[in-house]
Amino acid sequence: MPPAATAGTERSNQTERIFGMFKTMLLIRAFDEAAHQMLVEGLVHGSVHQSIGQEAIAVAVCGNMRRDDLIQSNHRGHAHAIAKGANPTAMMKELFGRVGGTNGGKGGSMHIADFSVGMLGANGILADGMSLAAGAAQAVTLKGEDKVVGVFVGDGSTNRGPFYESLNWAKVFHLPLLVVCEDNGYASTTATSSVTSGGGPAVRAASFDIPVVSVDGNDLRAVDAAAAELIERIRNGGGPQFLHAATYRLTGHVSKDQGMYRPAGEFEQRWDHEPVRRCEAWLAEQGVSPGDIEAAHSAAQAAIATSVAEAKLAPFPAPSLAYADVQDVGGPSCPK
Amino acid sequence: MPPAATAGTERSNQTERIFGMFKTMLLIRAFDEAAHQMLVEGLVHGSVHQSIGQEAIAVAVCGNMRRDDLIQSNHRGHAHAIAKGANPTAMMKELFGRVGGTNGGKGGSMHIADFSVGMLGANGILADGMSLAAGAAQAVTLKGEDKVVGVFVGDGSTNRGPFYESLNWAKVFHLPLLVVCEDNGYASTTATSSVTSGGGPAVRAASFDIPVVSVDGNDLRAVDAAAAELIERIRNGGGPQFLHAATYRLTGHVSKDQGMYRPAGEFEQRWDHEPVRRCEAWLAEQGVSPGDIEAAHSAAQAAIATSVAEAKLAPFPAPSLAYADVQDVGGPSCPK
Amino acid sequence: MPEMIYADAVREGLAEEMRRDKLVWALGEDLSTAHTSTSANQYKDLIEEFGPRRIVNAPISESTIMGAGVGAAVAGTRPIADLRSIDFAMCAIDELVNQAAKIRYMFGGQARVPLVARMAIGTRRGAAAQHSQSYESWFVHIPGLIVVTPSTPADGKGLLKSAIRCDDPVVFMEHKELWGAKGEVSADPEHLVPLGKARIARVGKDLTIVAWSRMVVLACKAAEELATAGIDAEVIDLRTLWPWDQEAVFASVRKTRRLLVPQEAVLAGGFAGEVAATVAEALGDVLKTSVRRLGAPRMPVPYAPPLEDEYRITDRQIVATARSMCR
Amino acid sequence: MPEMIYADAVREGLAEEMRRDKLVWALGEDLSTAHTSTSANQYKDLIEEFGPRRIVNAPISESTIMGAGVGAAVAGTRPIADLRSIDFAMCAIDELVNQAAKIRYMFGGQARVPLVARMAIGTRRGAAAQHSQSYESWFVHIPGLIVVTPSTPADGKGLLKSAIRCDDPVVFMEHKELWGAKGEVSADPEHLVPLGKARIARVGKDLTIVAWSRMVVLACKAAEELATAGIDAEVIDLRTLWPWDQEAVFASVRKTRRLLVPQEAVLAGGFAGEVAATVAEALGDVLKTSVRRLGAPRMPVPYAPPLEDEYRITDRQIVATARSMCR
Ligand SMILES: Cc1ncc(C[n+]2csc(CCOP(=O)(O)OP(=O)(O)O)c2C)c(N)n1
Ligand SMILES: Cc1ncc(C[n+]2csc(CCOP(=O)(O)OP(=O)(O)O)c2C)c(N)n1
Ligand SMILES: [Mg+2]
Ligand SMILES: [Mg+2]
Repeated sequence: MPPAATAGTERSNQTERIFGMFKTMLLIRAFDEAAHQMLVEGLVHGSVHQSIGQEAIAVAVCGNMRRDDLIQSNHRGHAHAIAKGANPTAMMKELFGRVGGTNGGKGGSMHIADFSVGMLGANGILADGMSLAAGAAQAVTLKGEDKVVGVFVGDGSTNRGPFYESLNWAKVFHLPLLVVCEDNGYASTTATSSVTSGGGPAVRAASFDIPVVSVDGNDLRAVDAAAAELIERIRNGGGPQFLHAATYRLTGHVSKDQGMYRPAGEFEQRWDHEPVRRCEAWLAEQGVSPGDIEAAHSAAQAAIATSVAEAKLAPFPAPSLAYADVQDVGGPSCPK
Repeated sequence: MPPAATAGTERSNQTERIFGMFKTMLLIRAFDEAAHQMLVEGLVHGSVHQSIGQEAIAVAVCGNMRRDDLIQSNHRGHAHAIAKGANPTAMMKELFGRVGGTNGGKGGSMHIADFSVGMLGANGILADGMSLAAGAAQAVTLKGEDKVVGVFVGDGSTNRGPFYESLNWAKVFHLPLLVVCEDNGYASTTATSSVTSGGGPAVRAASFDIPVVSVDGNDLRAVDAAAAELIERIRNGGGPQFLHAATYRLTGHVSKDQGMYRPAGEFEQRWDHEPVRRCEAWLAEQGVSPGDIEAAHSAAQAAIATSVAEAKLAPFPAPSLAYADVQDVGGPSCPK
Repeated sequence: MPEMIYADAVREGLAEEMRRDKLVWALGEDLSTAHTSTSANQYKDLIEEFGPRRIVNAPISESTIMGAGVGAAVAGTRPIADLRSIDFAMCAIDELVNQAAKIRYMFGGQARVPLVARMAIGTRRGAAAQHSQSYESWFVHIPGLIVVTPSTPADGKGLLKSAIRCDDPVVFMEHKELWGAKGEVSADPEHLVPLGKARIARVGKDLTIVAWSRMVVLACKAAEELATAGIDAEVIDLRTLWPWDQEAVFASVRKTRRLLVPQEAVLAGGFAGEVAATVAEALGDVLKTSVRRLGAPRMPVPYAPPLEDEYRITDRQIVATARSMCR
Repeated sequence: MPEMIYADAVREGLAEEMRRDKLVWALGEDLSTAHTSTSANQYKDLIEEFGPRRIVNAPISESTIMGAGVGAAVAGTRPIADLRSIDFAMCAIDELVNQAAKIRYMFGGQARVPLVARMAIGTRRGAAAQHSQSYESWFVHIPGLIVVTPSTPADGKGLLKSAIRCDDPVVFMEHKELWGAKGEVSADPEHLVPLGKARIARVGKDLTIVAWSRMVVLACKAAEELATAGIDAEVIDLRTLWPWDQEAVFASVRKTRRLLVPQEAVLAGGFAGEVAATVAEALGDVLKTSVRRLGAPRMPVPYAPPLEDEYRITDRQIVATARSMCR
């Protein structure tokens, strides 16, 4: 979903486009900060995986997709959902487990999904999204549609077998699939390089004869350009493509993790390369005023504050809803 | 296990070495022909996967191993077992399901194993041998041994996820593992090229930074040279190595399969490239007499005829043995 | 009604559904070519009629066969993901349990998964430990899944058609030793066998035998022999293990007041336990004698025929147990 | 005896065995570093003592964690393959079921598989459908496997030590919501809890409650409340589900003549069915009232707390069912 353009006669189209994506990044960051805070306060349950520092990838990839294109997400799915156009308030309600949540309160953070915008769901099992996305792409071809399917996979997850099976599958069946590897250098508490041989996911993907583009995933414009090209190729029948985006996770892995396993200084240093500030600097160079940038920040904060406020007010689902949507035949009946 | 050398003063060591391996090939071929015949006659049960046309790989790889080195086999395991030094009569008894079988009649063809010669078992689940072998190699390092572990994997099986996970694993932990891909162009009834993208297993293995050597797997001397080099590297601490051996299966995939899915003429044409005749021609060039070659053939036939005769005479295991070797605590008790 | 073998009946059922709905398709290993080989002919000639995009010959990638099936189902098609046997399906359990079974629920009903996960069960002569397993009870334990175990060619066809039309994931389990079984099969392409409804395979009054899959054949044989000994057994073919037809079983047990549940799988942890426990809980006071189960000893399937025979439950064992219950 | 939490007790058990036998080692994701994160501290500081070759931080490769564990066990070491939870173990079922469980048998006793396959079970607040599963009953159905479900810190330690010393594969299942539970734990490194022996958690005469894992805690709580209502419940903690201590259960049921089996997992196809069916078969004529089971409704675990509460079996339900059985 291309972000809505802000009116501004003196700015180039490209500046407007990037400014729009910038606003989506801000929304994601505000959402993830709030989600974490609400977890700390006990209003969000289970675990929360933030994308702080990684926003550019989701935004630029989804920003080059149509609303009816499909994406398959992973455990770190808030950014993907917002970038694809999901409503942050419905998402926040889902994290709270409330009525009006994207999944009706049944899924929570790790299963956030919004099929109305082609977001086929976050996923708590690493790399499983690969084969699901390949299958969705196969359905697309079977139905004769021209949709593109995107799948997000973490660097650590690329050491799971389904990653390879699915790459081979996508290439053999020439599927309209964009694989996006968000390489943040860590898999939970483990430095991915310590458990990954050779040149890593990009080299391995290339061995399946899948075209690979590697980018600085914290450079919004670079990801945008690469995603635009790869999605165009796919839409034109070019078969599966692979985008390898280097990035860094500026928070702990999950929930209240403090990330103590990282070398001293790494964390602080990486803040200098994060996508929001870098994009902000570029926008300023293009003549976007400090006031406009400040307004974008405030708007994102305000939007998410509203989401949180609404989520707090929303009721919990009726217990009887627990028994719904298991299966048509043979589902459990509500005891009451 | 290096094959026993035949006395013969006028022949070079190399000729003797190859002649020895040739005899092992003949033994394997005679075994597999007999196994199939006995299946047709109803004396062998279930399914039998022959290695006819592929003998050179098993023989040359195992011929470069020590008896205490370990191999992990797959569903097509007779050749591996015989090459590693298993007793064909005990193997034939196993195929008959009789007392004195390598596995006591419990396993049959697809689970043939002989731990006394480091043959850790055939395996009915494709590619599972990869991780088992990696684990065995890890045990070897943990125990401070200098053994090499070999694993045989078919071309079709390399599209399973565990193949990749295990390659990464072996490289990350720098394990003494030789992966041998027996690429016979087919996976059951399917031409592997129709379901495999890119350059196939060798290219993919290389993407994990594992050294790869590709050979004509029907050329015994070529496989011998490659295996010698790779095993030497491993023994010297070089970490995992990959041997890609092109070959062709001159029979159906399993049991009574006639291989009708192959293009007309392919089958006949490939008989001209099979390893036994090629090796025979080379031996003749080296001055091995037709009589000696004929004698080798007869010896192999006679040995296997004896194996079959003994297997026919061996009794079935007592039914109560079905209840043995499940588990020490909580195993089933024999009803009698 | 025409007579045909089980493998032909299920193939006909699949072909009919593929003709009816062009979003029905199948994926699995060796689907296009297996008919020239040694397999069960479930897909013979279908690729000629439907082409390689609907009869998809897959790489050896069980996880992805199942996972792509799930993704394609979510995206609006009706795939039959054929794992060929439960033994190989072990390589795709995650995709079935963590994805197929949960997607509708955890996404709050936004998505449906009209997937048929096809995987044959059963001991086949000499197939040994890794090619003879029966784990139907596992999937009864997984919310979101429907579990189907047809015992006749007619049910094979009629239930496969219902499974394909079902909007939820169905685990469809043929029995390897039934593919050659003969029976009458309806030629009407709209003849469906409903999910969750048992079939009374034999009416009787002294004892209820509840069975499924190939065990139905043995139970019926046992019942004939019991009849010669003056014991009139009722045989219920459950057909579907989830949902299972408690109503039919309860009605029968209320009548006969005796229940025997023989299964092919290992007894411990098998589905017979679920049936026996449910009946013991609900009708404990009705029973004239304790519920009884039969099942394989808790051991892998051995290879040598006389050892394999120790694993197999036989009609003779059913007869003996039934007689002891009716004494 | 010192008091400690469950996570510390199992860590101490592992460390003791690793000191005792240098062929004992562990492999799994985030083993070396998890202690600075949010996990259960089962491996805290062990890498410092034993080094990275014995506390192996694995890539995200569940199949290979299990498969390498099997291979390394066959080759003479004693690995603990930690899948971290049963949910992720779904990705390694094949290696457990088709390899670990069968190798000794199908190779005719030539090999042994002294592997501990560690995988936590249980609902954890807000963890939802893919991180809250309990499939202990599956492995009871798999010949070759031993299944262990400790409910206390002492048993966690004592049973892990027995599992490590066992020459057959053991599926070792901690409960995610027990890792913080406190209890007295023996400091004697030779104190082992035997596999297959139940523990009478509470002596009683009116009713037998058979439980395992976290359900033992709830059953004991329920028993205290039942006592105030004049019902004297006996609580049996099975500890090991295969082999399970039929002798202890039968002896108790012969005394109380009533059996209730509450489990956390989904009722249908769960292990409670095995216990209930076995007792109903063997002691049907002894029972004063029908056997009873409790288990979760057949639905994935929902996320929102009030929905999750519908899934969870509570001590109140145990009390209510027990009371209805003793009326
Ligand atoms: C199959 C599976 N194994 C393990 C886990 C536990 N886990 C959740 S996130 C994670 C790390 C993932 O790392 P990566 O793929 O790099 O993604 P990132 O978290 O860095 O975005 C792990 C091990 C899981 N959810 N699923
Ligand atoms: C996991 C798994 N999937 C499917 C099968 C069925 N199967 C047995 S052999 C075979 C073909 C194997 O092809 P390849 O790996 O090339 O070995 P080859 O038979 O050619 O030696 C198949 C599909 C199996 N045994 N295990
Ligand atoms: Mg990462
Ligand atoms: Mg092949």
